[in-house]
Amino acid sequence: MTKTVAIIGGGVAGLETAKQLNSLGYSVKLFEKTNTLGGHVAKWDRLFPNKRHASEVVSSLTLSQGNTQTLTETTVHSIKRENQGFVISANSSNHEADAVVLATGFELFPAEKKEEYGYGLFENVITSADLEQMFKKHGKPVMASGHKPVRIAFIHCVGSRDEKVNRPYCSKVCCVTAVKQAIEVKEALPNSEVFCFYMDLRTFGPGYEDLYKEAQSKGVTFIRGRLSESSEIEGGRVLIKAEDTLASTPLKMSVDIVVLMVGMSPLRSTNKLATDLGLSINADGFIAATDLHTNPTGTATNGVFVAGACTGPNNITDTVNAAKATALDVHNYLSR
Amino acid sequence: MNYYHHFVIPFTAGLLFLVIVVAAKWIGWIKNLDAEQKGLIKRNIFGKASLHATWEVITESLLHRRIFQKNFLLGYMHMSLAFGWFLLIVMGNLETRFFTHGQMNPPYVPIFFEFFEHDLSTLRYKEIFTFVMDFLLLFVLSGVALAYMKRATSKPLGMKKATKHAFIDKLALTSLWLIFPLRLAAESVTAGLYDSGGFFTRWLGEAIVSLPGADMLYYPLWWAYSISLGLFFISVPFTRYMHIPTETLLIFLRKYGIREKNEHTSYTQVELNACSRCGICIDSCQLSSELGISNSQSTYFLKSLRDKKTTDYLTETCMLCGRCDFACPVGIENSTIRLNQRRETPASAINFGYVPTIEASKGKIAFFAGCMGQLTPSVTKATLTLFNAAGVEYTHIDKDATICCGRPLQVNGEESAAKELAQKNKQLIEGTGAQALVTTCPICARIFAESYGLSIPVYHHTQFLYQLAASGQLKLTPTSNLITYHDPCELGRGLGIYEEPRELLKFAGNLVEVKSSKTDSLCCGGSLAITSINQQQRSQIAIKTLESIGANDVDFVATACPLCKKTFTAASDENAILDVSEILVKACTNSRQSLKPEQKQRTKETSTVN
Amino acid sequence: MIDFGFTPLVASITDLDKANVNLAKQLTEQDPSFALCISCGSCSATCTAGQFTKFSFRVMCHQIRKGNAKEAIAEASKCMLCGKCTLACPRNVNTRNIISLVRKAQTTTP
Amino acid sequence: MKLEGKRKIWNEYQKDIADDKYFYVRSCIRQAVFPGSENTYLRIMRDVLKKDVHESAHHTTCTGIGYHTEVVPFETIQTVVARNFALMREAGYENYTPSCVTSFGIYTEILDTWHHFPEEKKRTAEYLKKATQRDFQEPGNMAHTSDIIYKFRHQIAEKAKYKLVNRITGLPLKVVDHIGCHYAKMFPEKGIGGAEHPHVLAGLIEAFGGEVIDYPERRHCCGFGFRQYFIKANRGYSIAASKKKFESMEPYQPDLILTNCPGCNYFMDRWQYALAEMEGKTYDTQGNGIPVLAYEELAGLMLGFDPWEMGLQMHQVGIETLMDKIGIPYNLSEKYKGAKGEDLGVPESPRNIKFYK
Repeated sequence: MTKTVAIIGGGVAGLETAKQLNSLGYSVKLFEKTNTLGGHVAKWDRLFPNKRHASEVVSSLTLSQGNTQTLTETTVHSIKRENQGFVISANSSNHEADAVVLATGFELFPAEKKEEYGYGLFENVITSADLEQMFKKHGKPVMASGHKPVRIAFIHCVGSRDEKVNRPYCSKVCCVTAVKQAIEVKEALPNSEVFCFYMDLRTFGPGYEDLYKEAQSKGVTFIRGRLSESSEIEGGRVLIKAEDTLASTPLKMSVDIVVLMVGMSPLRSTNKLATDLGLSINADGFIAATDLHTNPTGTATNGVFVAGACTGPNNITDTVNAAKATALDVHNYLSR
Repeated sequence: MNYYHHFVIPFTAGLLFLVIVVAAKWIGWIKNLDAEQKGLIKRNIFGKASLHATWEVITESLLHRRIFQKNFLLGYMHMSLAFGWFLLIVMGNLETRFFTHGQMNPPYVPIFFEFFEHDLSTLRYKEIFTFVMDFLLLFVLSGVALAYMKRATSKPLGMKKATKHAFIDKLALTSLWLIFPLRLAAESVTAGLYDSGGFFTRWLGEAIVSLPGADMLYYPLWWAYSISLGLFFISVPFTRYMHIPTETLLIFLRKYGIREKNEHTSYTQVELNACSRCGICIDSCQLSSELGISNSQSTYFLKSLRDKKTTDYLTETCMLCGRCDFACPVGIENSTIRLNQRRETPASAINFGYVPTIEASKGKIAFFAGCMGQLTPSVTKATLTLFNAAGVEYTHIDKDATICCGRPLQVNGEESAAKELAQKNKQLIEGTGAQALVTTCPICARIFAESYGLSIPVYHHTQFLYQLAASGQLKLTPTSNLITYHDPCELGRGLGIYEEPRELLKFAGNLVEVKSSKTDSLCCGGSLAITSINQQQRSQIAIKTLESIGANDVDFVATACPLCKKTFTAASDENAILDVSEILVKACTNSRQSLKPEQKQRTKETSTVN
Repeated sequence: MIDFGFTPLVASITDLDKANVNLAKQLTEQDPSFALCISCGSCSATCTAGQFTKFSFRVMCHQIRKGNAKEAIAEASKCMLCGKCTLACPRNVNTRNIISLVRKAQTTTP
Repeated sequence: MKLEGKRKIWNEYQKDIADDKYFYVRSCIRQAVFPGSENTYLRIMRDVLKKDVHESAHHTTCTGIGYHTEVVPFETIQTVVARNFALMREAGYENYTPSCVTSFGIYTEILDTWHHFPEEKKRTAEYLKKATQRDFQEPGNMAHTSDIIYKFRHQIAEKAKYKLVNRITGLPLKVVDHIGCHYAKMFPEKGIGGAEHPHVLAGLIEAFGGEVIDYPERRHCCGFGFRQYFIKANRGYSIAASKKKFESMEPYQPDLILTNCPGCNYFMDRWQYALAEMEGKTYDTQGNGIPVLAYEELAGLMLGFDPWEMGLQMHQVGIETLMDKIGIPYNLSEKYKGAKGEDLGVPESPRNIKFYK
């Protein structure tokens, strides 16, 4: 009899795991709480480092699903161990599975928690996700008034490396995202002035440093200092304050749009699913894998696996790699 | 009749010593009060204040009303010891007077009356006297028994932590604890041997003397009783028991209107000596209950100051939240004394010569957001939205540049540095020609009100908004939100503002009252008055405080201080922490229409919106 | 000694072999958060005193670590203790405490 | 220090040095400050090594000082240099050997310029022709005189009377080298051993049996940047540079500082005196200062030349301590006598640094 695998989460991690398990001959049920597949990536316009359209990645993943049974708008309430398998209750119906993969991903840091940055308060303070929406809709950033922005500031590390909001970890992808978005702004609005306020630029992946150089050559100004406060001024513009730490002087400037590079936060709702299954949560609030080095996809509970950003901030490449590894581990488990 | 026996010497000598020392101390303290304080005594000593003071001496020094309020058993223990002993002395004196027909007797006679007189048949109301005297002795002994128990475990008496005492204190304590059991033993043996005494001493005495050789105990017991009394009296000036005579003086001085000033005075000495070291302040202190710092509380600090052995650690390890001031059964101004001690050793060479003079545009109401306000733009925005809705003509005086109000320096003992900043801000405020000053920050509000000497009234924004709401200028429609309110220390215990924010919240939603509120409210942990605790510790305190106000059972946690808001937000991801003004905006019916003009108005800094 | 009309310039180089980093060590012991600064500049940017003068908490700490305690101590006198930096610091450095400790070092160091 | 690593570098930076028939060009500063030292060089070359060294009475300064202080324009200095080259060819020589490191740098720089910008060379030839009616050719080989001594170091050492060894302990003396900045820093491939680990003086020290001391500020300038020293307001900067070197070498307690540049020889010597007088500090343990010698002075001393004949009394820091350690006899009463035994007068004694008279 064909064994069934339940995958919770229809983002990149879930889709890739489903695809692999499908091709290995398993019956796969993919649970997605929203009405679309692709997770956060589906809401993104273009991707670093090659500015490829995010929709390409999402459609390539969704089109290769084969016999995967996709359940969208289906929220998983609980997962219980029963006999040798699991019972997943979602939208008031129960599903049985022989193994479970948590691919629940993350949530974007709620930027309003950083009150002094003015998100949700000042109309031209937006997040990196909001900017992607603007790129999708208009192909360029637009002020709340509809005007064309002339000066745009990207603020790195919003909800990352900040103990004041209980996010002490680095979200890994925001630096290079900011660099990518800064380039896109310069490309869409060549006369605009773009500034990146960073603490440390962490461009560790293939092509990332090239992107950084490209941003510099396109005239993006990098200022080493963390934003400390902001206020709204005439015309809904925003006055921001930071220290130019390389010059050791405080710096203030007014900009038309402030883009907050929101980090990846653990999804508290799915962490409950995990803890109910006996999984542990690490110090940063993400699901802890069995062994960080040798078993990054396994968990303390037999038959339950993790994939992707539910274990911590990750980019698409690493998430896809993790998903493939998870699929293999599930296969080994089910054919033991 | 001539009553005398050598064993009375320890008691009499001890009593004489005590009276002389206490008298000398009182005279010294009163003599060293400053002219203003002496003036208060002269003005009030022959007035109602003295009567009030007497009444308070009875209710507090004897009956221990405040301790009763804290815990019944603890109150009973103190009351039985103090009031019981007092009555024993009074009744003993009456008994002796009656018996000797009004003769003046040496002070030891009523104390040792059972020794001197075995045949009380000529005493009028003999039955009543002997009964009452035995009853009172038992009453006192019940208190002593509770005191024994408290040493063993203080929990049932409502105290988690008892004060740790020095050796001399323990010696005094031992002699005090021995006094009444020895009196009981001496009187009982006497009663047994001579068929005298009351219902209890006679019964006990007969039981004792039926034992062989018990009559040998007669003299030794009376000697021991006298010695324990004498020892106790001699130890009083050197121990915490000095609080017994000092508290009486303190009550009178306080009723005459004398308070701590902004430096130590002779009155401080009275307060220091009036501390009974009961340790109630330890339990009220969150440093102890949340962080396990249980060696810096007021009881320890005051003792160290009394012994002139205080340390930076004791002076500085305090949030100055003021909880212990309100919990103290003696009503000692702990926080003020601690602050004054900080003022004794300011850091050298703080220099604000670089601060320029700032000017702001003119306006009827000067609005000051303060330093913290720049990190809580939503509070400023909400307050100004409400001002606009109510048509307040204001000028936002620290919009572009802020000078700190000086309160954070003040609470760290940097008085002259704080004054320097105050001077600059005063110029700024007075330069606007405003009729009132409104600030969203209780920290600023406190120093504005207490130390600036401004000619215009100072309002915390909750006070000012309350006036607007009460007069109908600000139209509020309650929402169905459940709200709990956290009293900021500087606003509540500091400035005594408890009601206005609550009334405002009632206009805006359903206010849930909690147990630890108002004078008993907990500190958020963000206190600027302590620097040595770290952010994790502050968060630990904040989480407990949120718990105490039932944060998880409501829609919003309201506070009225930007620092409290920040501290709570950093500590908890789960709760929605809002300033009172932010909650009001949600309920304000005339703010929505005025949103547009408000935006225009902000560009002009100062203006009117109708 | 002869005055030739010039004297050897004092090198502006940081010489960590000769630097007196005792204050840095002492501060780290008294408040371990002293070691946690990542020089992001949040404190200096939000600093009330920093609006009017060159005072920077971050730079002060840095100077102490490099052994320039004297300059740093002089700088500490400009702080208003308002506490904004404590709220802004992403690493939970106990800034006000460190200022207080530096000021104390000022009164105790000969 | 890994010697194999150093040797590898030395091998990478070797250059061709002519065997004989040298055209000798003097140094302004060496002539003025240590006049005996160039004579010593010529004695070694001619009398000891039996080489043909020609010197033209018509040769001039390279004008490097003027060039570096922006008094002499580039065109001028090129023409002056070309004239000296012309004199060499006219005398029938092609191996150019300047005594000065600054000059060596100037010649190297100009030859390099001409290589990359032939039009400059053409223009210079025109100027030279116009001004002097002379034609010139580039040298066939160019080497600094310290390169020449380096080349023959083993031959000299063979003939030497003394070694760089402590007479009493038998241990090698500790010597620090200081290479002039313009020797190899601008064109590392033109210096023996390159710019980082030059071998030109180290090889000499080794040949005489001394121990080469590497100290951290080995590469640092002596402070004789022309603009620094010539302007009094900048002299604090100049002396600070030397001080930094002295502080850096002090822990090794060197017995000798060996230089190849006339300016460096001068500054490493004189600033020790100045620092002693300003700050009361010498960088040895005896209050004597560390003796400073140029390569040719050292070679002469090792060969047994009379120190006063070589003009070593012109050194501010006494060489006597070094001679005592090696066991070189000297007669103090002859120190301030002229060649004919006439009394030259004894200089005023410094206060804070030992003075032998």
